[in-house]
Amino acid sequence: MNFEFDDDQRMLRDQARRFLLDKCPADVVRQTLEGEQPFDQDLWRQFAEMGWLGAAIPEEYGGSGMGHLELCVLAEELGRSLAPTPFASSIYLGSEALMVAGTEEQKQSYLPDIATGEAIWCLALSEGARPATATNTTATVSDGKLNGEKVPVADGDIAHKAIVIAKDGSGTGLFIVDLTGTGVERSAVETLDPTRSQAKLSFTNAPAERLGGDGWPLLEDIQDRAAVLLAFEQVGGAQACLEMAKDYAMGRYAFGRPIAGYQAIKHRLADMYVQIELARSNAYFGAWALSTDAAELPVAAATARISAVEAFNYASKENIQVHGGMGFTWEFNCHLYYRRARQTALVLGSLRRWKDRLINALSQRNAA
Amino acid sequence: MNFEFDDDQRMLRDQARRFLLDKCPADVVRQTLEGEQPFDQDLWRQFAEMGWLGAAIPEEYGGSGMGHLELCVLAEELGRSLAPTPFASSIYLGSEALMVAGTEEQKQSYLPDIATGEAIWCLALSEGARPATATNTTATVSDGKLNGEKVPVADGDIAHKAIVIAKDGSGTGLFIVDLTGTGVERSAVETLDPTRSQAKLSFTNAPAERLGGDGWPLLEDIQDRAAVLLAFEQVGGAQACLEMAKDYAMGRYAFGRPIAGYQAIKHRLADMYVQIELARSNAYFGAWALSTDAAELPVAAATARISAVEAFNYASKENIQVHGGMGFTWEFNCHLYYRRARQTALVLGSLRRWKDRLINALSQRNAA
Amino acid sequence: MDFTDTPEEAAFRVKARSFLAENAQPKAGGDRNLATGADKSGMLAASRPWQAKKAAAGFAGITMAKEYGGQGLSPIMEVIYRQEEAEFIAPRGVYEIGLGMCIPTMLAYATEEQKQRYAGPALRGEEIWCQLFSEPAGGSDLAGLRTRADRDGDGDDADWIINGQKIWTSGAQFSDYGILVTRSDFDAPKHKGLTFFFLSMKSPGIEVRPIRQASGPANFNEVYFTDVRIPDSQRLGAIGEGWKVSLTTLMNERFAVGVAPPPDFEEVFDLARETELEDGPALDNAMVRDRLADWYVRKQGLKNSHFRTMTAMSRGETPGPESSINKLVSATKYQEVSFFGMELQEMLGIVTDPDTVALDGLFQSGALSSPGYRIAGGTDEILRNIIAERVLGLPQDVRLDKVGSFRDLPTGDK
Amino acid sequence: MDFTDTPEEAAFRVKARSFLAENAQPKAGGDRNLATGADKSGMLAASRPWQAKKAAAGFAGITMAKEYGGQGLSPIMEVIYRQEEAEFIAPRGVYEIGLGMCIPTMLAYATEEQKQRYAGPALRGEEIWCQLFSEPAGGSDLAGLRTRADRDGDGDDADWIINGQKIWTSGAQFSDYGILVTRSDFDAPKHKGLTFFFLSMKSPGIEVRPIRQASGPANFNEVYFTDVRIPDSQRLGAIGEGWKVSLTTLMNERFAVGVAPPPDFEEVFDLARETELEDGPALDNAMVRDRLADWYVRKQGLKNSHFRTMTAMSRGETPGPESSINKLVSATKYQEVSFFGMELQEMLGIVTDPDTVALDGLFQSGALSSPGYRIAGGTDEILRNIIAERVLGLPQDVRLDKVGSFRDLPTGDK
Repeated sequence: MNFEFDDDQRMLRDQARRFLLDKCPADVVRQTLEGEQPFDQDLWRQFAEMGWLGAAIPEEYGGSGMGHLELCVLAEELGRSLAPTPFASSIYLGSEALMVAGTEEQKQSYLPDIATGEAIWCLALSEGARPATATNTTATVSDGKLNGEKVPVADGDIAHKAIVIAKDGSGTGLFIVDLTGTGVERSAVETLDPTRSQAKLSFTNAPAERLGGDGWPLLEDIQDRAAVLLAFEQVGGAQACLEMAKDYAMGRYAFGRPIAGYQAIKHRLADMYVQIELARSNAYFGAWALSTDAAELPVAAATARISAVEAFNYASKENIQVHGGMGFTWEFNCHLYYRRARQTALVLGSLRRWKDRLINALSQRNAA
Repeated sequence: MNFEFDDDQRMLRDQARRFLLDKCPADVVRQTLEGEQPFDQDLWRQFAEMGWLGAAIPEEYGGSGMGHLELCVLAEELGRSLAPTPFASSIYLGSEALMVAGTEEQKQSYLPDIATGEAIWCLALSEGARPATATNTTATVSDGKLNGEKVPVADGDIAHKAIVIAKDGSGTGLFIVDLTGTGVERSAVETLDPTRSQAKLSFTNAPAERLGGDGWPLLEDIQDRAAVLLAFEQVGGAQACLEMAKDYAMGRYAFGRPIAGYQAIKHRLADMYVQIELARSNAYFGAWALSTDAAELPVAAATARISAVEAFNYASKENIQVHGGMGFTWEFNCHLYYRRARQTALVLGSLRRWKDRLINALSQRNAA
Repeated sequence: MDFTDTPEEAAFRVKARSFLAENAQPKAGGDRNLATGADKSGMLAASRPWQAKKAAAGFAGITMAKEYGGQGLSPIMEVIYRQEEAEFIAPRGVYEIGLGMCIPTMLAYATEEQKQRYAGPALRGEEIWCQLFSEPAGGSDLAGLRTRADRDGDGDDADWIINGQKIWTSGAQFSDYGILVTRSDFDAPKHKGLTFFFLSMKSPGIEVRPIRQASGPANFNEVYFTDVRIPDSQRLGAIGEGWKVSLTTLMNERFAVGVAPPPDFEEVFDLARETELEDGPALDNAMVRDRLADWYVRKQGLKNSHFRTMTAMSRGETPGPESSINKLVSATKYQEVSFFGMELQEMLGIVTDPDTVALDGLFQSGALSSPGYRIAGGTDEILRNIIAERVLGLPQDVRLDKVGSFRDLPTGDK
Repeated sequence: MDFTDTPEEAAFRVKARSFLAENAQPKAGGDRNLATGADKSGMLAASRPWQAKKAAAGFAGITMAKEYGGQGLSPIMEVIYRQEEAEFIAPRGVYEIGLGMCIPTMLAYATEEQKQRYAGPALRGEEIWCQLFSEPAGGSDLAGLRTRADRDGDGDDADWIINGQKIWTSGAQFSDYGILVTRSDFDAPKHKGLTFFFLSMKSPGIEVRPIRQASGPANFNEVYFTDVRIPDSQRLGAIGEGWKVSLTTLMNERFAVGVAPPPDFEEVFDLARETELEDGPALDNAMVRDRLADWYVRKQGLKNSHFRTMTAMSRGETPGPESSINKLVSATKYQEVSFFGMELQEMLGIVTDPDTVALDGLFQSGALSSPGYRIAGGTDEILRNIIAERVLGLPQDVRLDKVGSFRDLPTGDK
C-alpha cells in the first residue's frame, strides 16, 4: 500500500511552493485581476524553464518527462497560489489532448512548443449556455475549413492554437486551428474571475487539422484527465482558504477571545477540513488512475472533480464568512479564491453534468 | 391583514392542549407503541364527544360545524401530543373526501357516523412500492365489485369503511367499500411507527359504491386538503421536539455548564426554530386556502407539506442528537417523535412527488 | 384569517397609492436602470426632491411623533406605505439610516431645542445622516470599539476631541451629520467606558475614504477622525453611558434589516424555463425541480411569516428578534440561487457580460454580492445567536470581556 | 503510487488468507444470518472457539508484545488481517473492547504478574472484558463521573468500596472482568480526583441491566455498583491519577471507532436501479442521480482516505485524530441514505416487514439505528471539536470546570 506521493514528489512540491510564494504572491495575481495583463508572462516563462509545462510530456517530445503524478503535485501548488497563467488550458487540455489523440507527427510537431511555453493551447468546446454535447455542436469543418463560434473559451484570447470541437462528414471531431492564422476573430469576454482570461472565438473558413478519430469519446477522455489535474488545483485553493481562515480566526478577537474558539467557527473550519481531506483523497485516486491509464479513470476523474469543486466552493465562501466584513473587501485576498472557485467549477462543465457522467460510468461498470 | 387564528380559535387550542396533556401523555401513546392496542379507543370516544371529529363537518351532517381553521388548530395539538388515533385517516381523508366528492345522499348517510366516531374511515391508494399514479393502479371495479390489493393502508386494519382508488370502465374512480362486509381480507403490517397502524387490504368481489366523478383530480384535491391538515400535525410535533430539546439542553450540564450554552447546540436549536417558523407560516397559508376554497390550494398545500415534512424530520432527528445517548433510549420519548416524523413524511406520498406537484402547479399558474 | 386591511389601514393605503400614482413613476414601464437601482448617481440626485415631496404629503416620518413633524401613526402604516412605494421608482436609500436610526436616537436623547432643529430637515430630505459605530477591530463585537474621546480641559462643559477610525459607514461621503459612539474611558469595563455624540460631518479632521468591496463597487466608507472637536452639548446620554444609547439605535436597526435582493425563486424558475438541457427543458429536470421547490418553500415561508408579523403589528405588537430569520434565510438562499443559476448556464455561467448571459448577469452579480449579505447587518452566526438567546432564551456564550478594564482585555493581531 | 503490499505485508496477507480459508466460512455463500450479524446469539456462541483458533494460529494480539502472547507486529498487519477476515464469518465483536482497550491499559499499568495472568486468557478468548467509563450524567463530559470509590479503612493497602452507576457498557452481561474509573476525591478538581481499577464482573454488588435502545434491541447495559469491594492491588495507576490512565484507554478507542453499517451507496444504487418511478427507472431520475453521486463521492473519499492512513501506518506512523472524519461523515451518510431509501419506496417505505420491503427492510432499520451512530463513540459535535482542536490546533472551548472542587461544580437536573 503506497497511496502517497514519494519523497522526490514531495521535494518537488516544496520547491514549487517556495517558488510560488516568492514569485506569485497576491500582488502579482492582482496585476492580472486589475486587467494590467491577460496573464503573467514572467511566471509562464519561468514555469517553462523549470520544466513544469512539460512535466508530463515525454523527453522525446521536448518535455521534462517527470510524469503525471508530478504534474498533479504542481497543479496543487498552482491552485494554492492562484497563478494567473493558461496552465490548465495549455497543459491539462492542450498537451493532454495531443498525447491522447495526436499522431506521432502531431506530437513531434506541437508538443515541444508547449513544453517551452512558446505555444499556448486551448480547448474550444462551449457554444454558449447550452450544455456542450455532440448534438448541440454546430461548428462544422468541411474541406479542412472550420466555421462556427465558440464561447467561452478559456485563454482563447491569448492562445496560439486551439483544439476545436466541430462536426464534419464523419461525426464529431477534434480539430487543431491556428488562432493567429486566417479566418479567426477573437475577443475577450468579461468573467467573474479576471485572473483567468476567456474569449469568444469566431471562425470563418479557418484552416483546421484533424486530431485523432471519434471526437466525442476522445474529448471525454481529455476532460477526465483535465478533471483530475484541475481537482488538484482546487484542493490547493481550498487548502489555502482553510489556512487563511484559520490564521484569521486565531488572530481576530471578539468578546475578549479569539473567534477561533467559538464553536460556530471551529465546527465550520472542521467541516472545511473534512471536505478538503475527502477531496484530496479522491484527487489522489484520480492521480493514480491518470498516471497508470487505469480503466477506473472515468469514475475516478468524475469523483475527484465533484469532490474538489464542492470543497473549493465551500472553503472559499466560508473563508469570507469567517473573515466577516474585512473578508468582503477588495483589499483582502478572500475574493480571489472565491472567484477562482467559481471559475474552476464551471470551466470543465457544471457539477450536474459531472454527476451525470459519474452515475453513467458507475452504471456501465455495474452492468459489465 | 389578519393572518392569525382568532381569539376563539386560540381558546380552542388552549383547551385542546390542556386536554391532551392530561389524557394523552407519553404513557398513553406507549400503550399503542407496545402493541397493547391498535389505537386509543378512549381518546377517540372523547374526541367525538368534544366535537373534534366533526369539527369541519357542517351541523346538517351531524358535525359540530366549527370549520377548517378550527380543525387546523386541533391538528397541531394532535401532532404535538402524538395522539394514537385514526384521526388523519378518518377526518383529513375520509370526511374530506365525502365533503368534496359525496352526493347529498352519501353525505347524509356517512358523515354523521364519522362525527360520532362510530365509523372510522380510511383511504386505500398505494399498491406497494411503486408511485401511486392512475397508470399504476391495478385495482378494478366492475359491476359494482372491487378486486385488487392495497398496501399499505393507514388504519386499514381498524377502519369500517375505505375509500378505494380503482379503475372501472370510465377511468379511475373513488369507491366506498365496507371493510366489515364480504370480499375483504385484511392484515396489519409492521411499520416504523407502531403508534399508527397500517394494513394490507385484499378485495375479492367486494361491493363498491362510487364516490364522485373523475377520480384522479378528486384524489389530488383530497390529498391537498389532507396535506394542509397533516402539516399542522407535523408543525405541532416539530414544536414539541424543539421544546424537549431546549428543556433538556438547559438542564444538562457538560464541562461545568449547560449544553444549551454551546454554539453547536444553540445554533442547531436556532435552525430548528427557523425551520419550524417557516413551516408554521406556510401551514397558515395552507389553512387560509383550505378554509376559503381558494384557487391557490394546490400550491399552498404542497408548500405547507414540503415545509412541514422537512421541519419535522429535522427537529425530530436533531432532538435525539441534542439529547445524546439518553435520547436514543427506548425510555426517552424522542424516538416516538422520530418515528411519527417518518410516518407523516410518507403517508401522503414522498417529498419527491410533492415537490413535483408543486412545480407542476407553479408552472401551470405561470403559464395561465 | 383573511388578508384584508382594517378600515383605517385601507383608507391609508388608498391615500398612499394615490399620492404615489400622481407623483412617481411606476417601476413597471419606468426607467429600467433607476427601477433596479443600477443607476446609482441618478438615484442619489432624485432622492432629495422625492423626500421633500413625501414630507409635504405626510408620508415621511410616518411613525414619528407629530410634534417633530412626523405623522404619529403605528408601524403597520409604515409597512403599508412601503408596500405601495415598492411598486414605484422611489429613491429613499440615503435617508433610511438617518430616519430609521439617527433621528429616533436624537428624539430619545437630544435636548428639545436640538430635536426641533434636526428632525424637520431630516424628514424633508434637506439633511442626510450617517451612523458611525463599527470599527475595524470590532466587527460583531460592537462594544469593542477603540475610537477615543478625550476632554479638552477640565470644565463640565469642556469640548471633546475625537481620534480613531470607523468603518462600514454607508453614505458618509454625502452625509451632513452623524451619530458616533466613542470610548471615553479605557480603564472602565468594556461596556461602561463609552460616550455617544452627534456631530457635523463637515467638522475639521474628518476624512472619508470609500472601501472597495470584493464584488467591485464601494458602497461603504472608512471614516478617520483626527482631533475632531465636538462640543459637549452634542453629547447624547451621560458620559460612560454610550452603550445604552447605542442599544436604542440598534433596536431600530434590527427592524430595518432587509431581505436579500434578487435572484430569488422567480428568477431561477424563469431561467429553468428558458434553459434547454441536453435532454429537454431544465424545468423538466428532476434535480432542477427539487432545488426549485426548496427555494420556493423557503421564500414563501418568509413571505407568510411576514404576513404574521404584519398581523402582530396591526394589533399594535412590536415585531421581535424573529425578524432575524428573514436575513438569515434569504442571504443563504441568495447565494445558493446565484450559484445554481450560474451552473445552469454551464461554461458560459462564468461570464459576467450582461449582453451575453441570462437576466443581464443577475446570477453572476448575485454570486459576487451574496457573501456580503451573509455578513452585513449581523453575520449568520450572530443572527443564530440572537435567535437562540433572545427568542429561545438559551444562555449567552461565555463572556470573559465584561469585567475588568477594557485596556487589559486580550486583543488579536487582526 | 501503487496499491501493492510490501513483501513483508504480502507474506503476512497470504498467511492470513490461508488460515481463514482453512478455518472459516466465507461470507459469500455462508450462513446469511451469521454473515450479516442478524443472529446475535449464534455469533456469541461462535466467538470463543474462533478466538481460540486465531490465538493458536498467531492472529490474535497481532500488535501486542510477544512476551504477553502477542505477535509484536506493526499496526498495518492488524489492518491487513482485518481486511482478509472481513470476507469471512468471523465473530470477534465480544473481544474488541477487551483486546483493543482493556488489555492495552493493563499492559501499561498493571504489575508484571497481573499482565502474565490476564493477557493470555483474553487473547485466547477464555475471558471477556468490558469497559466501565460512561455515566448517566457524564455523556461527552467523561471526567464528570460520580461513581465513588471510598477506602475501607486507613491502611495504605486498604480495599476500595465502589458505589454508583455506569452506563452504555457493551458486553457487561457476559464479561468476566472490567476496567473502571471512579471518583475517589470529590474535593479535588474534576480531573484530579479520579482513580482507576480493574475488577471481576462477578464481584458481589454488581448488577447489570440491559438498556433498550430507541431502535428496539438492547446492545448496551447499565451497571450498578452497591458496596462493591476491590482490593487495592487492582488499582491501575496512582490514586487521583485515574484521568491519565483513562486517556491511555481512550487513545486506543479512537483507533477502533468504526464506520457506519449499510445501507450505503451500493444499496441505494441497487434500490434505484430496481425502482420504477412514474416516468421510468429511478436510476434515470436526475434528482436521484444527484443524490447518488454525492453519496458515492463521500464514500470514496473515506475509502481513499483510508488508503492514505494505511500508507502512513505502513510507514510506521500512528494514525491521528483524522480518523474522526470517518465516523462523522459515515454516520450522517447512513442516516441520509436510509431516509432516502424509504422515500424511494413511497408510502410502502414506512413498512418494516422484511418480506414486504426492499433489501429486507435495510433502509427502515437504518433509519431507526442511525441516530445512535451519530452519538455513540463521540457525538458529531465532539468529533468536530476533536478535528478543530487536535488537527487544526484551534482553541479549546472555554472551560469553567477545570479548577475548584468537583463538589462545587454546577450540575443540571438532567
